[in-house]
Amino acid sequence: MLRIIGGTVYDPANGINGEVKDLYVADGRFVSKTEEGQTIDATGMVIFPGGVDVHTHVAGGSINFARAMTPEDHRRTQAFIRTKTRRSGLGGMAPTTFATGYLYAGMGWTTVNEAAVPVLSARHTHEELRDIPILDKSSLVLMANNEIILDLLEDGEDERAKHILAWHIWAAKSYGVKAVNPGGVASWKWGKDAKHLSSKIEGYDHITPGVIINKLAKMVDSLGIPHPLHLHCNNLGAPGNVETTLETMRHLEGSRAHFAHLQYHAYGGDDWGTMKSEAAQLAEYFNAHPNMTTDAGAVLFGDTVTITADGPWQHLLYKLTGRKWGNLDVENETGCGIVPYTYRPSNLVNAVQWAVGLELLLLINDPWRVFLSTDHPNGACFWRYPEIIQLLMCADFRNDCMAKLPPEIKNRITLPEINREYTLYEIATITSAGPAKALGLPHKGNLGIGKDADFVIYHHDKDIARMFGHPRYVFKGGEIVIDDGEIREAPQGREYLIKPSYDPNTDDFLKPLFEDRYCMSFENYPVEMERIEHAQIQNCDATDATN
Amino acid sequence: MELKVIENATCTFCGCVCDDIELHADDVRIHQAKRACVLGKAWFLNHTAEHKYPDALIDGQPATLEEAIQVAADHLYQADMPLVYGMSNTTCEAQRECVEMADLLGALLDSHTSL
Amino acid sequence: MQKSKFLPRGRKDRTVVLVDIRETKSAKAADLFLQVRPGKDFEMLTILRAMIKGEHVTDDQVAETGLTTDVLQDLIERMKKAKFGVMFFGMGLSMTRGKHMNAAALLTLAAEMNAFTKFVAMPMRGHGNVTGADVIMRWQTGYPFGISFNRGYPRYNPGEFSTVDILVRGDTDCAFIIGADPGATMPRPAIEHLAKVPTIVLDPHVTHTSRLSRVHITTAPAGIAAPGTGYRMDEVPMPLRPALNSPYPSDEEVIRRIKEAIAEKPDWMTDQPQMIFSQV
Amino acid sequence: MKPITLKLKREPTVTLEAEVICPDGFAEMSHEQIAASVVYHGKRQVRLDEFFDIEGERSEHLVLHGSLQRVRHLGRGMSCGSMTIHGDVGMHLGALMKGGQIEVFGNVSDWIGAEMSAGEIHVHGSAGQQVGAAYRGSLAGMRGGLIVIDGSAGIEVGMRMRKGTIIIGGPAKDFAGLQMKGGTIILRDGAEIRTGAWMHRGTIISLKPLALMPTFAESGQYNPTFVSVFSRLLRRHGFELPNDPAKGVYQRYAGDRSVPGKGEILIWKGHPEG
Repeated sequence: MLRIIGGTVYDPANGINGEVKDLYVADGRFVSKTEEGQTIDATGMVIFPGGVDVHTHVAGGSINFARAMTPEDHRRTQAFIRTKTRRSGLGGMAPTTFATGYLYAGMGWTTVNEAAVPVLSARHTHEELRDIPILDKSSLVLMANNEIILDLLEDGEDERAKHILAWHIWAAKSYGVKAVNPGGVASWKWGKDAKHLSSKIEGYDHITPGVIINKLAKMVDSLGIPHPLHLHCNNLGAPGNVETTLETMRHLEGSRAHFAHLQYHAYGGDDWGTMKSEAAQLAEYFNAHPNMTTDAGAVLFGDTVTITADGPWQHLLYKLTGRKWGNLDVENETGCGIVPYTYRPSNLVNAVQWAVGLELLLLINDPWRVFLSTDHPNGACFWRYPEIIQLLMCADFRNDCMAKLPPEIKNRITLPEINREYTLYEIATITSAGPAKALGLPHKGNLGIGKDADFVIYHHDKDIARMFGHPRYVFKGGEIVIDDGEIREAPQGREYLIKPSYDPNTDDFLKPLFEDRYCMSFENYPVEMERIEHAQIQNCDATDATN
Repeated sequence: MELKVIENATCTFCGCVCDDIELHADDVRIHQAKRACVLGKAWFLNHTAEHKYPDALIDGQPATLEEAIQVAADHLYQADMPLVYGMSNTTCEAQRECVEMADLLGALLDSHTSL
Repeated sequence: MQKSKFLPRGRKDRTVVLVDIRETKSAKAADLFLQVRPGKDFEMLTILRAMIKGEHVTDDQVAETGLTTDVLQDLIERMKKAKFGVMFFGMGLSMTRGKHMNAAALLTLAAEMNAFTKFVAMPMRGHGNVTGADVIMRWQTGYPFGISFNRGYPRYNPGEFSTVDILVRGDTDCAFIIGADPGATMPRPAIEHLAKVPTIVLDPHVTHTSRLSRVHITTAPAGIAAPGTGYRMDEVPMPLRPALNSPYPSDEEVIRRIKEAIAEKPDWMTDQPQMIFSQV
Repeated sequence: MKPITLKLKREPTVTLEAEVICPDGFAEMSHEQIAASVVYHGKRQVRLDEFFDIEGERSEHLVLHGSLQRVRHLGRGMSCGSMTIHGDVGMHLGALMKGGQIEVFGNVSDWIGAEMSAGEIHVHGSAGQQVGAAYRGSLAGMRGGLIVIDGSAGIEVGMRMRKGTIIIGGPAKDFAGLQMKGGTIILRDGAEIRTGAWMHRGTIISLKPLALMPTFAESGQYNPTFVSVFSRLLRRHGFELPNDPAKGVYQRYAGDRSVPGKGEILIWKGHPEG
């Protein structure tokens, strides 16, 4: 039990904007009052709900491959020394699982969503998630290039496809549906891509990326999945791709959708030489269409490793950089490419990317619909979020950074014309309350009575990056996990799952199709429930979903 | 005696890790390993549930499991630079324990891959 | 063999090329067998890398590998025409002179083939779940093998922290061996060091290594009498379905109990910072 | 400046990681501070004076005596001063070195001068593997400085080196100059196989015939002037490179074409009469 007194509270979920307010915790939740337990005097300090990351890559085959590919980075990064009760770990571009928990919690984040899980890798992903301490976790299963589902959509068997989709979500013990470059990854199996919504998909005559996206979004809504279709659009990272992105948004009118790492999808120009920001155009459309949420996928300058299920993009990046390239192929389901990368301010393309991420965050006017992310580790590592918060809150700092960009950037970005500075309330929204709502986790990102007592106490500091990088206390489930930079406890977190309903005959229908396509026994494919530690099954409510 | 049938059993003899094996077993041994290759059949049929070896050996002499665990822990704890090696023919669950033990011990940790 | 939408005739739609230093039984199963001269695999792969880029290599230079320019040109044409190529490699490549560089040559060729068509490469693992060990070490320590925790955090350096080298140099004073029988397979100086220091063995059988060890503990064989998980060499984890009940405990249980017995003793590492920024 | 002397008094039973033995740190330290510096015997932290008799203090010149085969990371990242070592030395000697001099009267193990950027290492005995190389995963090995090995060397000499010079007096094993990106390797007694494999740029000079990779092409014979310049610089290390047209010529090979790279390998061909 715990009393936190005198703190200045920012709790957007309850409309509390910087009020001095006492908080009480019992049994891991906020309660209206308790007289017992430790009292923490937070006078003069700032209290936020614990951070929620709607889109990150922290567990599974691809980040684990990235770890293997970057020993040089592990050597130069910070190392967590083991203690009697805590495992050792390495930070850096692709941190180890234990370090992932320490680093996220260290800056006040307490819930993360692993955004890309191939069904065959789901068992592996859950094993890794179990080894990420402190945080609560959820994961999304990749579905937009699944051969069985695409075949059914090709034949117009949409209802059947929906049951198969639900079956896969449960088989993977996942929390929702991720679509990556719909149709494009399927084509990449044959070395081809599908860049536009009307592109041909190798091996299919009727369906196009547009059809897949549209149908998947409707299925997700009709199954009542708490988080909308989580979409990585086609044509990622290419100059002029804003057309594809806008086309996708138009396709999705009437459905809920979450657009992942929008920064990578907001470019104009015809080629790398003429590439420019189209964030303003995209933000304008987005602002007018409340059915969508997005995360920034912001870029920061420096080293990182890029990983994505978007194999075609990764091969292009490898050719552009001439560096290491890893390419995974997951039997029949999806693929994944991995390339270490350095974003440089002197590189015009990188400079545009840096600006686009910030422009989207600043030009999308509803903080409940745009969330802080770097698509870790693609745009930058998650532990650099405090730097982005500083860029959003301090226009002067932003202008200082812009002064270092090449002069040719002038007509390619709109960032210099934007004066907006985020308030603490808005930061609490884009880092916690907003993503928690979009994920459909009402007990997260919320300091109200009965909600999970995951929260952060920051010192007021003019140096915003330092303030958010070094919280005074971090609480997870009412327990102090970080105390002035020291990791106090590293408890096991929960895993959120959903069990959407599907036709009980689905197994019988699916088995022969499955056995035709995969070289794994159908019965061995679903992840067993016993493997999920501290599993928590969230409700699917078809009537709720469109609210 | 009625044989127990295990469907979709997984063979861990080699890296292919086939998982479509049908095993027919009594309490002591596996009599049939359908769909397994020559190597897999030998693997399944050569292991039994007999108490063929002592539970443990300390300096070559039979010992109880508990004694052996204590002696093993003492040696590992006292060593200045212990080595944890192997981990091929075992489960992931045991491998995780190995890595955790090596972390706790400050040990060297290596698998067959380095050979 | 699997029939699929794209390869409806199964095996007939696939091409198998076997490269080896001698004609093995597998050659009969292949469409094409290339006999490379022993010790010339790195050279052959490097020539292929040059040739796919249109770089000229003379007939005499190709002949060093025991193959001809025509044969390699034909191979390249077949590879470029493939819709989806996979290169499997085994210990004949990665454990002979050149070792990791031979494997690197194949991996690089596979990466470079993607300029023309889809290609991937995969090691064939001789031992059951060695892939599982790789995968777990990667997520828990950042490195796949060859690790030292002696400074309180993981460090990696194959050659320095790999077992044969450690044993031959005598860099360890206690060895814990599980799921392996180095006493039967390693070079003599390594085995001699294992016999010299206290060695602890967990195995379903009393092995060569058990016989030179201070402690042997009999455990239930994984997948036959002990449940759990095993990784396929393409990194897909499979559940194990044991058919027997063993009179012996599982590896997992024994290691956990040893670990707990160690944890009860006083910690030897004290006053360490939580984190350091400059590693050794 | 009077040097600090360290004599090994007790043989380590496992490895002894002693990156603290480095001129930069010891230059500022009292005798007691040096004696109390922490080294790692295996996983145990122990005082330096448990293994060494130490004389002197506050000096950037270090003299070591003893069989130091198990002692690793000596002079790691050193930027000034000198280390003179009488005895055999373990791995990582002078790795990441930024300046100063190391001289070894004995043999050295693997990874000496790995990823060093400046300074000099002279080994009078032989060296192990990966002299001046890049650590696993790094894009660049040695970035500057000089390494001279009088004796032989193991595999992967100068792997991924970018700048600087490595001279091997005795034979080198496989993969000398592997994936080299710049700098110069001089092989006075040749090398085994795969020399210069996958090299991008840089120069390998061999005074003995080499079995070259099939992906190198002959590209002329000449007596380059830079060899004479180089030779003058190396004279203080006690040897010269032949370059008299009357006595012979360098056969030039270009490659590695698999990269495709623009490296060169020069092999000295003495005239039969010369």
